[in-house]
Amino acid sequence: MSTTRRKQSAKGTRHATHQDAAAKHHRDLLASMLLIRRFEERCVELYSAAKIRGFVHLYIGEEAVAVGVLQALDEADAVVSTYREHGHALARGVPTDAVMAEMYGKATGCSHGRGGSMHLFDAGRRFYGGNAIVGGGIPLAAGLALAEKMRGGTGIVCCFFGDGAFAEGEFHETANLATLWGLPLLLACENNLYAMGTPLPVEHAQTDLAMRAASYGMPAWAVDGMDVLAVEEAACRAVDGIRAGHGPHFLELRTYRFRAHSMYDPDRYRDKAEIERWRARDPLTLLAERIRAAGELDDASYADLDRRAADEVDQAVAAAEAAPVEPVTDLLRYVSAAPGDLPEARR
Amino acid sequence: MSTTRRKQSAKGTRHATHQDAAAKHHRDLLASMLLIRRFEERCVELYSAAKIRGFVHLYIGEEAVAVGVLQALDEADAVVSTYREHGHALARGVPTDAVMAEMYGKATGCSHGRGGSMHLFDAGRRFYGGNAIVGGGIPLAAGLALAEKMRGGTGIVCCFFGDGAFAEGEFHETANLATLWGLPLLLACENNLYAMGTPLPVEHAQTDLAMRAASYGMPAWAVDGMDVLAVEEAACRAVDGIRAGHGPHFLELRTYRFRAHSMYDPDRYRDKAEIERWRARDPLTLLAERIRAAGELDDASYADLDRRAADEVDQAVAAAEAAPVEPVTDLLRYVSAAPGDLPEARR
Amino acid sequence: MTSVTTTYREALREALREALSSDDRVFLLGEDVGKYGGAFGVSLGLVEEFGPERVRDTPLSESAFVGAGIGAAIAGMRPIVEIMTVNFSLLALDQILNNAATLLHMSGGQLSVPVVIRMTTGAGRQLAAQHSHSLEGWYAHIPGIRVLAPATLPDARGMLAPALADPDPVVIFEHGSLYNVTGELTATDGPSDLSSAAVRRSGEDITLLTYGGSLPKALAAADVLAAEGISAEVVDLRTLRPLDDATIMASVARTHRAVIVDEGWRTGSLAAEISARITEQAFYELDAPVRRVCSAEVPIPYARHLEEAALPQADDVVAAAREAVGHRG
Amino acid sequence: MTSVTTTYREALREALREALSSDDRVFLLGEDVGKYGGAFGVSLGLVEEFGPERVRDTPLSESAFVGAGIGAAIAGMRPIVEIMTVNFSLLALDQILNNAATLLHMSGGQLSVPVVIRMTTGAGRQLAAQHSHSLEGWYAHIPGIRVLAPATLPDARGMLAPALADPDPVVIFEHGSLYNVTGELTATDGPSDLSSAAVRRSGEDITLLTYGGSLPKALAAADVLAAEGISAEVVDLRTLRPLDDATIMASVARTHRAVIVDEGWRTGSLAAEISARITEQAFYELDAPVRRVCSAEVPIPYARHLEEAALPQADDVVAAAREAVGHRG
Ligand SMILES: Cc1ncc(C[n+]2csc(CCOP(=O)(O)OP(=O)(O)O)c2C)c(N)n1
Ligand SMILES: Cc1ncc(C[n+]2csc(CCOP(=O)(O)OP(=O)(O)O)c2C)c(N)n1
Ligand SMILES: [Mg+2]
Ligand SMILES: [Mg+2]
Repeated sequence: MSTTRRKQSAKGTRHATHQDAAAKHHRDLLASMLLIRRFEERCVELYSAAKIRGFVHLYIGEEAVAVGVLQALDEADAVVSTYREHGHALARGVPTDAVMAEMYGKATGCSHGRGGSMHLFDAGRRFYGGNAIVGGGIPLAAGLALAEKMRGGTGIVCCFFGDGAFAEGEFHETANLATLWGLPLLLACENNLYAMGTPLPVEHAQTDLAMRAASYGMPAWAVDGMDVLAVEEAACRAVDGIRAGHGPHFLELRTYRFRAHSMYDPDRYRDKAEIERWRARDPLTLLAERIRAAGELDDASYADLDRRAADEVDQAVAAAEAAPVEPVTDLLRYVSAAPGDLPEARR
Repeated sequence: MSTTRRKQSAKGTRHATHQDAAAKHHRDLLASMLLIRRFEERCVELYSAAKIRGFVHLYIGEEAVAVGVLQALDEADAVVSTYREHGHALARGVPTDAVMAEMYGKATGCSHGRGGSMHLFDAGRRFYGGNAIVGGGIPLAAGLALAEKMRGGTGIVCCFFGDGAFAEGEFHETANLATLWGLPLLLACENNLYAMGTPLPVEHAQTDLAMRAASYGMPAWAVDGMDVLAVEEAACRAVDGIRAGHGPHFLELRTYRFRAHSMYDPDRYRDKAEIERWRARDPLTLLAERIRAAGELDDASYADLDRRAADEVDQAVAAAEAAPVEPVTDLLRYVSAAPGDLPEARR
Repeated sequence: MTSVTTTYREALREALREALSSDDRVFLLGEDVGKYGGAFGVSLGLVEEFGPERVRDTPLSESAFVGAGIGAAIAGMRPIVEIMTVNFSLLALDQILNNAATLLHMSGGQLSVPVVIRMTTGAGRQLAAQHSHSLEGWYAHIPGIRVLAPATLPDARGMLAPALADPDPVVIFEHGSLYNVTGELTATDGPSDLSSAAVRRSGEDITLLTYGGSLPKALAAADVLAAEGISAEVVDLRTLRPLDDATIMASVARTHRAVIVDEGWRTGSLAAEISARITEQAFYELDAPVRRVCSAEVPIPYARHLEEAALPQADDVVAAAREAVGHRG
Repeated sequence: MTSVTTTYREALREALREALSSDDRVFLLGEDVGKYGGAFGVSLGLVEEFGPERVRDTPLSESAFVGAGIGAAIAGMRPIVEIMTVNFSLLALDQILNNAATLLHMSGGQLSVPVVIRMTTGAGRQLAAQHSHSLEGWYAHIPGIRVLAPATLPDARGMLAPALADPDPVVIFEHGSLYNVTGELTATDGPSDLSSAAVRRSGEDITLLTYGGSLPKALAAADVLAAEGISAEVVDLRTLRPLDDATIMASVARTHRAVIVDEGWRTGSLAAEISARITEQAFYELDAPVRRVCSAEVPIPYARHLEEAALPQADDVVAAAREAVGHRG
């Protein structure tokens, strides 16, 4: 929900109600982050048990980014993501069952088991994947935004990508094109300080990414990506600017992944002390402590939220276990669109 | 010759000699620009006569850029160019005969007739083409510079490219990489305000290209590309910085092509008045008037320089006309390096 | 029946004009497609008619604007992306293969990508090694896309509408040497059938299989052969992916001999695929080994005599056909 | 003769180590080749040994760092560029085709480009559609480059040195499923011969032609066939460009039947080229049509059962071989 609309919805409500609403909103944010955390912790177990295969990139530590940014979006907006996208998908509302089933490669998965961890899709929720070519989703997002603009809609497109992706030519070409054409595009750069094993100063001559982005002529700023409220606030401000017709905006979300790059990565390149320093700023703890101090959360309600998250993941696992796989005879399905496979009107 | 070395060579000379040397230097610059101008004017005629074919991109109007920039380079430095490179090649000292023969597709051409106008090469003079993929030479130039750096040499690499090329991902990737690695690279951006028919503000969200380049963290500035002395001065300053180990430098050379993009282009997209305004700042006239005012040039010496240029072109045409073509039986030569085809030591 | 004399270029332009007129979702984007009229003049005048939003000049950023076309298609638009030449398309190939061709499957059927990508291909104008490749065969290797090569005016005019109607990505190759070809178009020249190859000349002794810029050469060769008493059938493949095996095999089954003419470099050419398919599907029909007439395996040189020597010529086709007929004749 | 048990990965690493040790001009560059050890661990430990200048991490900029490798090669260095997977190599394909492969010819023989580009290829590890392609056939289409596919430990160890000695660009494909393969290397396993295919198993009834990650499948199929009394010869192509026609044709001339096993998508595959060549060079030796066992024409799906169904398997090879032998047997 954008700042404007949040303000509007608050208008005319009594103070107490407003406070209640805020408290509920904070708990919702926490719940959303908890769901991602528990989901991925389970993924680690399932990977060890060989239930999930392929490349799996965990978002643990970065949950405030997905949850905070996606607060600013409406249903009609679109999202383009990366291979590290469980958090984006879940925060966007892709059902946990469908995401887990996809990890299992099942027919009930959000990509019918054809995508796996790196390729989650949900066209109904305008969640356009799941792109495992670093930087490859950025031009695509500009195209979605161009369609929006040409149709005169008010929708925007949010594109997530990493600090590593910033070095790809696709970022540069799209940043220029989107600014030039005034596209309704939020460039959400998740700066977790590493591209695989390569630290930021080995990737970029100029490590102030927001400053670099601003040089294209678009509003750009950095935000503490461990603080979900700060992220939400920044995203709402950016989205307001985009909806007001001021073209693309760039957010540098300063964050950190607590785990290795992927399940294959022994994480030889990072300092344990560095990891510990960041863990001390765990976005879940940060929010929980803050709202606990404000009296919006107590042990019981936290335990309740946590249990719900765990239950949702349990159910998703159980459903995924029980789900069928796509028949092998359908291997060639979805290579070309068969008339029956596509929804009647795709807008 | 870099500023430093120019100062040194001037040291200890008497004032008069120094003045003579400066006057001679100015006349040399004029001669070099005249040669390019006359060469290309002849190319227009030869194209109409179907002696030259393919795509031909004229440099007329931009001569001060090639001549000024290349003054700053030594023999040991390397040059990477574009498809609009007659000026670069001639200013680098590639023999006029060899360039003209190449236009004719003759065996005596600087690329044995295999390259044509867009692909002039002269390995001995470290002139590395002649790249007709817009932006395609930029990564290559970084590689040449990397080799220089890894070998601990003092050589630098000068890469020419256009304002249009600045939008390609290759520019961005290379600008970052070269700055990050501190490569001895001069990025010489010929901003002639158009990429084919597309004016600068339709190509770039931020049209201040030097400012954009500076955002990578490299020294970058703009210079009047119609004033050969200003270009030379700027290039020497940049090259001094590069040789001093300060990494890549970017020059935005503000210039204009007086002719259409290529021989195929009817030039429908530019305003006649705009062209006239720029023609009034013809780099040849600008220099000639200036040194005439300083008493370094008179009608006779100008006529002499001009005649020499015309003679050199005449001779080149005559030689090209008379030259043989490569035998068709050699069609497959130079696809893979045959032992006999490569010079013994290619370093 | 009214017919007009026009060119291949104008036929392409007319198709663009109709597409832009008849469907709001259609727009054209690419380098210099506006006032400049496109590198080869195909879209000349369209920006004046449809405005700069729908005939949209892009910066020199092949990966970004092709990707943007793909994204806009996913969102329900019908973009036509022009890439100046197939050489430059390599800069956008990641977007075409890893996104356009792949998203439908990777999403389990949720996203279709109705984008049309047009580009110039081929040699013959002394443009040298970075402007003269024929990489149609590479594109024909990619599952999930359709690849077209209009060789005639009716196809130049008639392929765009069905391409836009296709829910999947379509790549259209326009051979640079065809733009100035003149011919007749009649009112009945409607949409082309994208599923079938076309027999351009019937014959009995040998089948010449070809497409795009090589069709005129194959037809010229057929004339020469006819004078020698060899009756050559000329099949224009038209759709390079999926290939119309039925038409190919039916012709070979009648003539028992085939020569494939393809401007791509020989090794790994589309011609190789066709040869392999004939082996697989019509082996026992063959009276002689299938022959290929392709480009020499060399970056196309500038000098005219070398370029001509590098490309398949009518004479080469004639020679290959003679050999095939002579063999166990 | 001393022999060590090692892996394909370690054999590749040993080759890198030797190259770096023996020639100052050699350096390795690519994403995460340093401390991370390369996406698949091939260069692990080398940065500690040779330093970050010679084992050089690059930003995520495939076009720029591949282009930089090409430029450094022109200047006389001997760069080894690692691209993480063939899918990502599309981002650098313009540099490879339009520069690396073309500069020698376009410059009339003045510039040679002694660069080596290594990349991982292939499927089989459930990495889905953007990490699993096999595009070796595309590279084998490009004049001016050499294409290698080490399938065995001796070749993993022995191909790099001659590749570096080649004055032209060399592309080396390492199949992802081979890295963990263990085997023996002996001291006598020297440099590989880059000009010849290798007969990995002799046989009389049919020739199985394959390379890279499909070699183990072809050998497994040969075992099954042997048990059925069908003696299959297995030829490992090793060098995909230029192909060693002599070895291929000699084998087919003896067995009179051939099956090609290639993980590329069937249409336009390297297998098609080989089939076409056999037709052209050994048509009258064939007792049955040449068959191809390739990947299904689908972006490789994630789910294990679908991925397995998409890829060529030993069973498919056995079935194709049986058919070929049964035919006019
Ligand atoms: C074009 C491309 N190059 C390389 C890779 C391999 N790769 C996958 S993730 C990754 C690091 C990306 O870093 P960043 O953009 O910072 O995102 P993060 O993983 O940190 O979220 C790399 C190099 C790839 N998938 N695509
Ligand atoms: C990758 C690529 N895209 C498009 C072209 C076609 N093209 C040739 S020159 C040119 C304009 C380049 O403009 P700029 O870089 O400003 O150089 P200028 O021609 O003005 O010197 C274009 C679009 C090309 N050669 N390569
Ligand atoms: Mg990162
Ligand atoms: Mg320009």
